[in-house]
Amino acid sequence: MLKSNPGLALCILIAIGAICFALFSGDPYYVQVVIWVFANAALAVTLRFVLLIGELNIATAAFFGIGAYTTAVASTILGWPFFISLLAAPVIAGVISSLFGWITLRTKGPYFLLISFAFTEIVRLIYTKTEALGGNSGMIGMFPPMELDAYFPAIAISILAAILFGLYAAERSNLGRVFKAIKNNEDIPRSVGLNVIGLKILCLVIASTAVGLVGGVHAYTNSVIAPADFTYFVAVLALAYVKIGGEGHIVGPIIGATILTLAGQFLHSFGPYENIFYGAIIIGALLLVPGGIVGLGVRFKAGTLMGRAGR
Amino acid sequence: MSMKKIIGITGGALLALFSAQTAIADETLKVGISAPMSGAAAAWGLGFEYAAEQAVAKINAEGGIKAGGKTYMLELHAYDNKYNAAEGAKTAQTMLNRENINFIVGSIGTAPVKATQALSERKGALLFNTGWGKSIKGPKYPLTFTQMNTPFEILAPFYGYIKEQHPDAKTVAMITPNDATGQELEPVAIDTWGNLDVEVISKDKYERGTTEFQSIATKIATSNADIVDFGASPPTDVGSMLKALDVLGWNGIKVVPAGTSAGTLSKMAGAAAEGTYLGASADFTGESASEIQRELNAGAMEKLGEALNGITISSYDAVMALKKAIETADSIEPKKIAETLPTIIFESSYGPAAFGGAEVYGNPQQILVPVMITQLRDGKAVEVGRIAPAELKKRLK
Amino acid sequence: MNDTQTDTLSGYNKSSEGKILLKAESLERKFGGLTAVADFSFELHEGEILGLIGPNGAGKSTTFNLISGFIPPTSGTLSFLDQNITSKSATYISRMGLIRTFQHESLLSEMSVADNIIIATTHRLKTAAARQEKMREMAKLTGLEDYLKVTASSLPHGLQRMLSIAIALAAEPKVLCLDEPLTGLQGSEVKAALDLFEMIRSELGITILLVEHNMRAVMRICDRILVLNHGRLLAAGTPEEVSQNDLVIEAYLGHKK
Amino acid sequence: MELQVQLLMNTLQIGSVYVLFALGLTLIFGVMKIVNFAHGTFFTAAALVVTSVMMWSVDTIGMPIWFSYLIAFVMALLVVCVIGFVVYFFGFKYVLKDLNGSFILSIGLLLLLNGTYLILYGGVPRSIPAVIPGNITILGASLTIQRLVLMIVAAIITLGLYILVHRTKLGLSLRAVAEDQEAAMLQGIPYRRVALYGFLIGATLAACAGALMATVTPVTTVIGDDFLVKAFIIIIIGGLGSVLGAILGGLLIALIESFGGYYFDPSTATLAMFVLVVILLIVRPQGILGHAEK
Repeated sequence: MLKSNPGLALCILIAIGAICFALFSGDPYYVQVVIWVFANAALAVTLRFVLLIGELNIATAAFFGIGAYTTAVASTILGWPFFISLLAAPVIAGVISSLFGWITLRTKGPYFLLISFAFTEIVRLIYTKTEALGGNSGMIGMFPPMELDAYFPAIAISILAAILFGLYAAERSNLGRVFKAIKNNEDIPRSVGLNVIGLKILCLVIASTAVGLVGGVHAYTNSVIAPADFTYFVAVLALAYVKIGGEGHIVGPIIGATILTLAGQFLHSFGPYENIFYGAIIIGALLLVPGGIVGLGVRFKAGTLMGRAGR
Repeated sequence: MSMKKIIGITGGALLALFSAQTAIADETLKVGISAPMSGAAAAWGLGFEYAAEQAVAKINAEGGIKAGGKTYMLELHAYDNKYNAAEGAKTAQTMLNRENINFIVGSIGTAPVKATQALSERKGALLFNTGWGKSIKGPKYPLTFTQMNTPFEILAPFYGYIKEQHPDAKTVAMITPNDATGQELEPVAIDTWGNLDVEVISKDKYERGTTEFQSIATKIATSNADIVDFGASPPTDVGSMLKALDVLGWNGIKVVPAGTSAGTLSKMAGAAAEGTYLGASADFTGESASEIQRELNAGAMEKLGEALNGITISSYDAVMALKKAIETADSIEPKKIAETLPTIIFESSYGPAAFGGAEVYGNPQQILVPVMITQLRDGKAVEVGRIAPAELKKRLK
Repeated sequence: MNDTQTDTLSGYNKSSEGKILLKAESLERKFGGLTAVADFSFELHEGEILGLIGPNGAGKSTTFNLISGFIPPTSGTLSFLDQNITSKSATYISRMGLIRTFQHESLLSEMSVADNIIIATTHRLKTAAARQEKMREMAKLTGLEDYLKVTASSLPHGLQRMLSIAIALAAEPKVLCLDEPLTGLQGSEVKAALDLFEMIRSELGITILLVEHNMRAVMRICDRILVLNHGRLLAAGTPEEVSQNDLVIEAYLGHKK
Repeated sequence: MELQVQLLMNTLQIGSVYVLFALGLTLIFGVMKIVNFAHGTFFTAAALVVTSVMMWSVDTIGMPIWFSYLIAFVMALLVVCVIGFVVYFFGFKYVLKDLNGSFILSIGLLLLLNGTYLILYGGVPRSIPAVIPGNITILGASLTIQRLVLMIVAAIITLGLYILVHRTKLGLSLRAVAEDQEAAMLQGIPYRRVALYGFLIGATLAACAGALMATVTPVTTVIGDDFLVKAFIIIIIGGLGSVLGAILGGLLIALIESFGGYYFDPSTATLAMFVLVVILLIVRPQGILGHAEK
């Protein structure tokens, strides 16, 4: 399989390289940057996963937060062990998302967009009003156990990479084809015996479970979480990664997340200019490079192939 | 931050690179700031950065800091923590792990400060902050220091003074933003009022960013409370509420513990703000202000269009405390400096100051500067009481 | 009780002997104040090709949407294979074996021909190999085997029509409801399509309900024809009977008598 | 009794601005089928222009306050129109009817413009002197004359828009395009031009709201954001693209804010609004007055 798919082989090599870097590099800052890149890529990829059925799911931010809060509650209040706390995140995010999807996926387009936006705000307001969750101050003290502390970055990167490969596999399977069919024209799959609403919910649940796990990793990476970390803006940035990298292929959001995360690091002391930079890059990418970087690549490849054929 | 500044930093970095190669005697000591520089709380971050810049410029102009036989020039790096934990963690990583900054001379926002603290304590870096939460201090966090008065320092003398002035006041309505600061201030305020036999008859929270305060004002006006305590509400919001209260005909005692800027308040509410008591505003133009405070304030007015306040000026004090502690410890080792800080008396913008507060927090991590009670009279903040902490008085003797 | 009423229409029920697969009784559908279909009863018998014709806006497409479960009827009942399917979901009905095509947007236009057909096999077939095999079979049947990798929207129009039939067939229908499958086809293509319908009925044993505008084709291929006008059943019977019905002539040709 | 009147009066005060703001947003959605997250920046720009112009004209030149406010108001509308024109021609024109594309474009604009405002204007809130000082009591409810005038002006503008949409040729084109763009184009309505008009009218409405709001509240560079979130709630409740829906939705949200804030807690009222939206969308996804989408 890998022979027929050199791109996939390259991605696996990169992931292994990143894990090794986390294990053997002595520079905590750059290891941290690698984790951010993977986490942002995972956020973008989960957002794009729901785009497969044609819906822009702002609630990606909400389920990211639900995952993070679940892990925080499990580890600091309930005192559960590290891996169980981490695994609780996708479970809870998945369960809540199935309810959310069951209720809301009867709507679509702008209505789903706005309802997912409202849901994200509701969830955030609930955190701020819940004393057990630390209110607006948030929760602190999610540390990996001492004996795992040194390996935590490698574990985090492995989990995040696994999420990326898992979602890639899901997209490549027949399920991914069905999701794309729903986006294209949902009457057709419905007319041939497919449960379209059920499949939409499934798509949302898969994405939310994945992003819940990213949230769990986030809780342990940052050790501190607060409601303001989970505004709709998380989804907006994820969408920026998707758009800049290109929506057409799963590596698009990964490339977008990598570039913007690295760029963001060097803009960090820019104050208000940081927003201007992000704004300009989003607008520029959307208008000048509509297919994103991946789209450019495809066009370039098509161009060279045509050039060859012409000769 | 201006474009000039960015060019300045880049230029400075290049210069530093060259000077490192040519091995000039002076070494640089990086100090960091983590504060909101954009969004609704941008004014705080910008003022904060300004005050620290002045302190750094002053120290560098006077020949830097001497320790261990070397002379250190300070270099300030300010980062936007966007007032949330996730960005706080990112700025912390950038400061501590990338820039290898060992001294954070100011951080604003409970959530981002906590996120910074999680890393700074592990990394062994010194963290000055303006956090109002009690949980941020204690023996668990030996490298964390609070650089301004918090409710635990302010409320008792502040409310006490008000009760003294208005012995007939029996009831208070609390209104505070639904954010970390508001949530941490409220219970302390309720306790403190209780000790003074003033009953809290209503407590409300509003979301930050609210622009319409009609319903809150109506509620307060109909509750007929003797006192309104605006808790952690920023002056802009208080101004809007006071205006609305004035229209509704309410005229009681107005109390703003987090009242940082009298100027803003009076500009927003005009006559409706008359007589308001402020807990964190200092009259940096008046007679009781120190020379340096007046100077800093005038500079900030010119550059930022906003007066300094109890929060923003504190970064100046933190830099000064750091300088004194480094020189006393004769070392730039953060642990040693943290041990030295509670023992020294340094020259803050308020005059001589120190660190203490072990009784409240279990560890001497709280700056000891006077609580200044001001009242808005004829549109100006007038200092009506300056209560130096007993602990500071003892130390200064 | 409605049977008696419909039975009074000439020719009804006489030309088919197969068992009843689909039965509609007093179907009615309103949109706001507008009645799209009213008091419509009919039966579809195993093995027949039943035509459903009528002028534009007569309610043909609404009828299709009703029986395939895409919209629920305002009143009336529907049964399929002796089971009440009134207000059952489209998914449920299609899984029972009633598959419909669409007049417009009848394809997954952005996906390849192969993917279009495979989607339709997804519910019945669980392995990738079985789906592939079924897909090739259906593509061959409809003359699409050379176009498998082509994006559906870039197929010539006639082949797009064929593809929509291939999709429906891949879902293994018992009853196939075709919504104007001949629109826009050339003469030779029409003939090929009609041959295909005949073959589907005789060799695959699939019963067909056909909505079509092309009168000659309908007359040629259908065993029986139902005529709708203004949402109501105007006439029913064999092609000859219907073509001589005064009411039908009036409805199609205006008030010329 | 007086209390209820006061709360109702509060509702109208808050609601009048919400309605103006939401009308612009819903109009833009109706015509262009885009969700404009940058709508708040129009509001902010107008408010910033008003305070800047007045600071200059009143403090520096010494013009009478009411006159200088009129000038500031006109300037604010002009500036917002220019911004609207620029963002339409260099941006939205290319993403008409593209929900995801326009969403991300508007987010980009939001970041870009808010950042620019912060640099130009600074983080310090500013307010302007009272244009019409004094208070008034109506049926036992007190309010400033300024607020009363604001309500009246907002009501007139709303009425004007209603007439524009329902009684003029341009309004007919706007409605036709909102209803079915392709059918409208077949009837010879120039879609792109109508979309531009709709967008500019929407932006101008936000600018009116911002310029009016500057008279009663301190102005910051993010002042529009709070209104944006509320406006989304309003137009979901009213139905995307519905003018009457935006008016009713705006008043309903103001009612919840006013009464909920009084009887419960302002932040509980905010939460209640969101919950209401979710419930409403479940029961009636197209909003109170929206058309069912096929």
